[in-house]
Amino acid sequence: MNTVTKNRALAVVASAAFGLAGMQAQAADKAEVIHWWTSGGEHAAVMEFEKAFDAQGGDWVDAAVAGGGGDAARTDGINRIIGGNPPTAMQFNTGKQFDELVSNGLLRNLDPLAKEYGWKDKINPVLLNAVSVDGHMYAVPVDIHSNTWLWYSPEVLKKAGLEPPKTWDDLLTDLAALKKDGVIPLAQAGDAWTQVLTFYNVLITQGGKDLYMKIIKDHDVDAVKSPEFLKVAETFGKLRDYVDPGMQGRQWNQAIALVIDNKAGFNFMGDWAKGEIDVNKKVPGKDVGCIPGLGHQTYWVGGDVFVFPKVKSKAEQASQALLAKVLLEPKVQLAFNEKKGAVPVLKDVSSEGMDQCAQKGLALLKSGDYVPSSDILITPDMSGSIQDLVSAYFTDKSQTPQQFVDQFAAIIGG
Amino acid sequence: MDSSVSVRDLRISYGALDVIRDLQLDIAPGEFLVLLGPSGCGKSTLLNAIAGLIDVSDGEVWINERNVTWDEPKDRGIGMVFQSYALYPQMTVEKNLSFGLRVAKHSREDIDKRVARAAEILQIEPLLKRRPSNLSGGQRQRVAIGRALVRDADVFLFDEPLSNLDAKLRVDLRVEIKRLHQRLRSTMVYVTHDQIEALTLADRIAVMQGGAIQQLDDPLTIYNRPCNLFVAGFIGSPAMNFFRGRLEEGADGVRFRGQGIETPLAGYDGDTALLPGREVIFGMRPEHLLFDQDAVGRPGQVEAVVELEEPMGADSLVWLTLGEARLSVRCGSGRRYRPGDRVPLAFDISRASIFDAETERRL
Amino acid sequence: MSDPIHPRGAKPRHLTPGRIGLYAFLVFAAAFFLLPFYVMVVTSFKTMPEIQQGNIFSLPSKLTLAPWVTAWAKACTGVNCEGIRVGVLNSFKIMIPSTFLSILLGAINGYALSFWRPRGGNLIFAVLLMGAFIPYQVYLYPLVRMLSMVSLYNTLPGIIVVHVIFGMPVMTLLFRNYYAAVPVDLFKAARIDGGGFWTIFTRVMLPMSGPILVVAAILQVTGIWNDFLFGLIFAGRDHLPMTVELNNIVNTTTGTKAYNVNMAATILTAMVPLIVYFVSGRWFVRGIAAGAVKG
Amino acid sequence: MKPLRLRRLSAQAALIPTWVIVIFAYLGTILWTIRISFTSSGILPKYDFVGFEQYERLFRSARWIISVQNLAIFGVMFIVGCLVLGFLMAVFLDQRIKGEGIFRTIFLYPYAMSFIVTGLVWAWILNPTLGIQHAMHNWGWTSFSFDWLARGDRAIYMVGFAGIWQSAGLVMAILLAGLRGIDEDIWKAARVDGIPTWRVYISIVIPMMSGMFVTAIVLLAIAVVKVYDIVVAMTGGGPGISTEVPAKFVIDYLFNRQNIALATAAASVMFVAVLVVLGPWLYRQYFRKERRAA
Repeated sequence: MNTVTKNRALAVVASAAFGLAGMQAQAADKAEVIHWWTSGGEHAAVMEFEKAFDAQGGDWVDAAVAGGGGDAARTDGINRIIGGNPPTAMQFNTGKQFDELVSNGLLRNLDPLAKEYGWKDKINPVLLNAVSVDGHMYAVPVDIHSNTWLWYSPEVLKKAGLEPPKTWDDLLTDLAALKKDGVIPLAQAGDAWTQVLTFYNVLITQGGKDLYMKIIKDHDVDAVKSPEFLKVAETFGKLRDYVDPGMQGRQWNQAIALVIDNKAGFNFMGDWAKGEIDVNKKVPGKDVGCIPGLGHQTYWVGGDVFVFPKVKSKAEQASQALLAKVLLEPKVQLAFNEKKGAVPVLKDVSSEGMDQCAQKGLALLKSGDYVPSSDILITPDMSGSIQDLVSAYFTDKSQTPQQFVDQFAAIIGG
Repeated sequence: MDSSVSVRDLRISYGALDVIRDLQLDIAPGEFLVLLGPSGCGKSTLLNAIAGLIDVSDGEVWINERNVTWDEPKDRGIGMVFQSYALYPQMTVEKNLSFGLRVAKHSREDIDKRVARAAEILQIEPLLKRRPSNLSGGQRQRVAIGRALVRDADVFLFDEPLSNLDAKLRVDLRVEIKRLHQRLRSTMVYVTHDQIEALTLADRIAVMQGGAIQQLDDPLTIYNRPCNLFVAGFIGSPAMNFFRGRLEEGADGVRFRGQGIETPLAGYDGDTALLPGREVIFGMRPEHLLFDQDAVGRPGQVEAVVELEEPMGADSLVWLTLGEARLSVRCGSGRRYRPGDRVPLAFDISRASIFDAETERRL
Repeated sequence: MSDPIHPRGAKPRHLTPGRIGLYAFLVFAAAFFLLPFYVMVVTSFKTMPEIQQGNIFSLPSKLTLAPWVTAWAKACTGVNCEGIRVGVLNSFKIMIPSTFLSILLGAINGYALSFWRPRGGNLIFAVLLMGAFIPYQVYLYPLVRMLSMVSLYNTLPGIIVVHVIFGMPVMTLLFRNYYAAVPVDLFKAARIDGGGFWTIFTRVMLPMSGPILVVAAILQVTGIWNDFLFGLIFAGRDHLPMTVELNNIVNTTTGTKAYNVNMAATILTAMVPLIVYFVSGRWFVRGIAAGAVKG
Repeated sequence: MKPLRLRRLSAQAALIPTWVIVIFAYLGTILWTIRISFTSSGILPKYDFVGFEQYERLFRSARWIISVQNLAIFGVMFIVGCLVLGFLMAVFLDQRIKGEGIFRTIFLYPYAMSFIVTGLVWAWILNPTLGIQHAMHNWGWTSFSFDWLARGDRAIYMVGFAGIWQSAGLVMAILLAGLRGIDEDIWKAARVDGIPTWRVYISIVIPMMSGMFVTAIVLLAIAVVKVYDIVVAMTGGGPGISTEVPAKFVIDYLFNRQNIALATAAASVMFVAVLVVLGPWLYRQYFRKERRAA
């Protein structure tokens, strides 16, 4: 960034000195992009963007910030936007994370571009809805993820003489059997957000779509206090018995790696886990099994988007337009999402060449068996409170499901 | 008015507290003036005010007929010597001496000349290349004096310069300072709490207490005719003996009676008339008491009991009890006294001091 | 009655049970303190398979330097796989100017407050004292905004400014205490000699501040090097200090966690303050005592 | 009228940077922080006024309560542990020990290392699948179990333990300096009076060193309030939220959870708490004897 800032500073000085703002139009088409795709698979995917962008005359300056499921990167980007030194583009998850930036007028309105390229007709409506505020488009979605799948190692199951589970009861039986065999039943990471993914998987696929929407979207306290939700809390609580002591300090990719290496039976993780599977030269759906949901098979739609902060320099604005266009080109979408393990955001992309898991996901999307991710529905603040609660519950066996339900109700109701 | 240093209507206060109030002081050119007093009396504050090291709250300071009240210390034509020597630890003696001149950007030759002269006067030439940490206390203080010397100051200010030295060195340097004064004939203002230094060095002594000058006189006057009880008690070692009592009309004129003493006061060298009936304090220095053989046949003779004796070589100090009073007497060391001895005692009234018990002023 | 021995000459000395216990305690304590360092060192020379199979206390069966090379030049933080050397350079770039400036400012403050008693000096002192004790969290957010306003947020000068700001209280107290022990007479003498504010500072006070300058430098070098919070928040991606880089390296994994690399990186991170510690020895202890800011 | 003196001017001028820092970086930020804590700001400051709403929410937040409890547990354990261990080491080193220098160096070196390093190292050693437990199993003691770091109800003690490892040497150094500063004559007098050594330490030496103890306690207390790095490196606040601390609460809400109003409310609470506890002590320590005349 040093050189970038310097160059930009020089450019500003130059334009101020000569009043020739237009002169730099060709001079610097640099685009600094903040994102948090730092694991092996993610990195390979983001390189597709970089390649395509550079090929069309852009100059991608990579500003990856690792850590915290994007917390660090978001912090960095937001502070720079507030501080008047915004990046050209930055990654967000779908949802409310950038709402406040919009309401403070810090993000570029993408309606003109959307009109020019007809995005509003092409993009999957769930995501289009997620990037729009009051009908205006403020972000470019780049992928569709199902945030929580159940992954398993067919080899481990076979060795234990088990079949892939069909129901939650199956799963609990399998986990118990694996535990008896001395294998890690459930490879769980220690980071709180991964435990939250596990929880939502139980909520959505055991409790069902409606329960989820009532609680997360409508903040219906009665739904929280329903027997269905208590059942969810119980099931989620039972999973605590099947994690190993090495959970604490383990990261998500290490957790899925345990399944990939046949050291553990199961793992709950978003479909970006496929990136890790690819990197390990294994085939998703074959070497590592994927289940989009026990009970209610549901696609939990989330995704990544890019926002474009308002910038003054015409050259940078041009860069933003170019980048936005490139991100949504069908070819680029396919290449990126293949590596990323996600589904393209464009409706008309064919599913050909996609792996088994992606096919399963796409089928759910097409059949309407999907719900928006919780990020889209609740503020980061509430999301954080839920995360605290879920993680505390999951790591402390002394907490009862009823306690969990009561505290959950307090968050939703408060 | 011809004065070297003149302090007019000086007031110095820290917050609501007046450390010095309404103080007047004129020092003649070439005079050696000692500011004497117990700690906290304001003597150092006064000196620092003259030097310009603390801000005055009110009044003026004049040096050499110039109002320097708001001048920087360096512009006042003064040199100053401190109790802790205040030598710059990282500089050699030579650099210490020349620092002020270098700051003022004097020429090299001038600096060398002045340093050489100061070194010669104080006989510290062999020390010039040394650091202060390699010097003895006496040597350090000479260097500190030298630092004042090189400034060619009109007025030298000494802030208890000998207090950190041991007894013998103190005497040596005291003599040296006196010699220096005789040689230079500069005005010197000298702060001390040591009355011997004050008495031996001063042309005039200003005894201070509570931020005010109590008495400003030549040493002998201060010693013999202290203007109030404080000065009388502060000067002299061991301290003056005091007796509480009252003045009475007697056959032979006014008499003092109190604490087992009754003596006529004929021959008293007073400032005001002695009025009978007054509550007074009668003061006698230990060396002015007539004792043993000397006392025999004197008017007002009494008998005292020896409590203990402190032989000091040249003379002895004898502690006596007289009624309920206790007093000390200085006498020749020719005879030894034992506790319990009864000895006659009388008063040399011409050397006594009598103070009004209420105002504590000398009568 | 036992044998009458007449005591004479030197008293016989025994290794009493008490003394043995004494040494036992000390040796045990020493082992406790050394254990983590030992684990770090041996692990950093082991191969990954050995770490997974063996135990953390055993010596490496086959020495390998590869983890060190990786830690230095190849370990990844996010997508950048340039090792921790980037952080080393950043830490030096942050630490050197920050140390210099904070000491300079602290010395000027301490000197001015001790000798010149400027207007508002007590307020400055009170605020700085408070600053030394109050958790940084109170200042962080507004400071981020303020630095953003002057375009210093996420820049090298920005993080240096932050270190100077938060180094100022302790540095000021340090120098103030040191100068408080300097006889006021010395200052007065220098004033009589015609020294002004800066002359006295540069030619009299600074030359005699050698010991406290060393102490201040030790405190600041180790303190700034070991900082994590400010580096994380204010340095910006391109100037992340070593501690932050270390945490990133440890938390960036592709596949299994490379404990040997992480340990090597950890040792590298601890190296500078450890060297300062071992070289400065007694001064370090003095620094601690001085940092204790007695009144 | 007194003229503005030149010397005052240059002293004041030299303090301009300090004044700027004091006014903006210290006073200004504190006021700003407190101001935001009374708003409903989210990711960006919004200057409305919602009274104590954020504070109410703060004290209803389980995470904040746990953070405060953890701070208390960590604080007591850390301070007491450092004092006891540090004092013992100092006393034992003061017994004319052979190799004192080596022992002293060993006891103090952790203090030269950052909390990040300390946290990482101990996280590894205490990791059940890698560290001590693993090693014991390896040596054949398979029933050995030491997984406190992975247990929500115990992990905070392990953080405190690592903290003690890092800072006990500091107390040792301060107290050893104090012991060395004690007048030899005290020891001689005690020996002549026939008082046993331990008794001298308890009844005479410790009271004499009360100033040193206070110094050590204050230094440790500052570290307690600021504790952040070691938690981040060692547990990241986990398992769950069982090792969260107030400083981390503030940072998380400030930068990740996008609720700066709640974060600043938490920061303000920390500020006031420290001020209430330390204020009187600071005042006594520094301003009561501010009487040195210039």
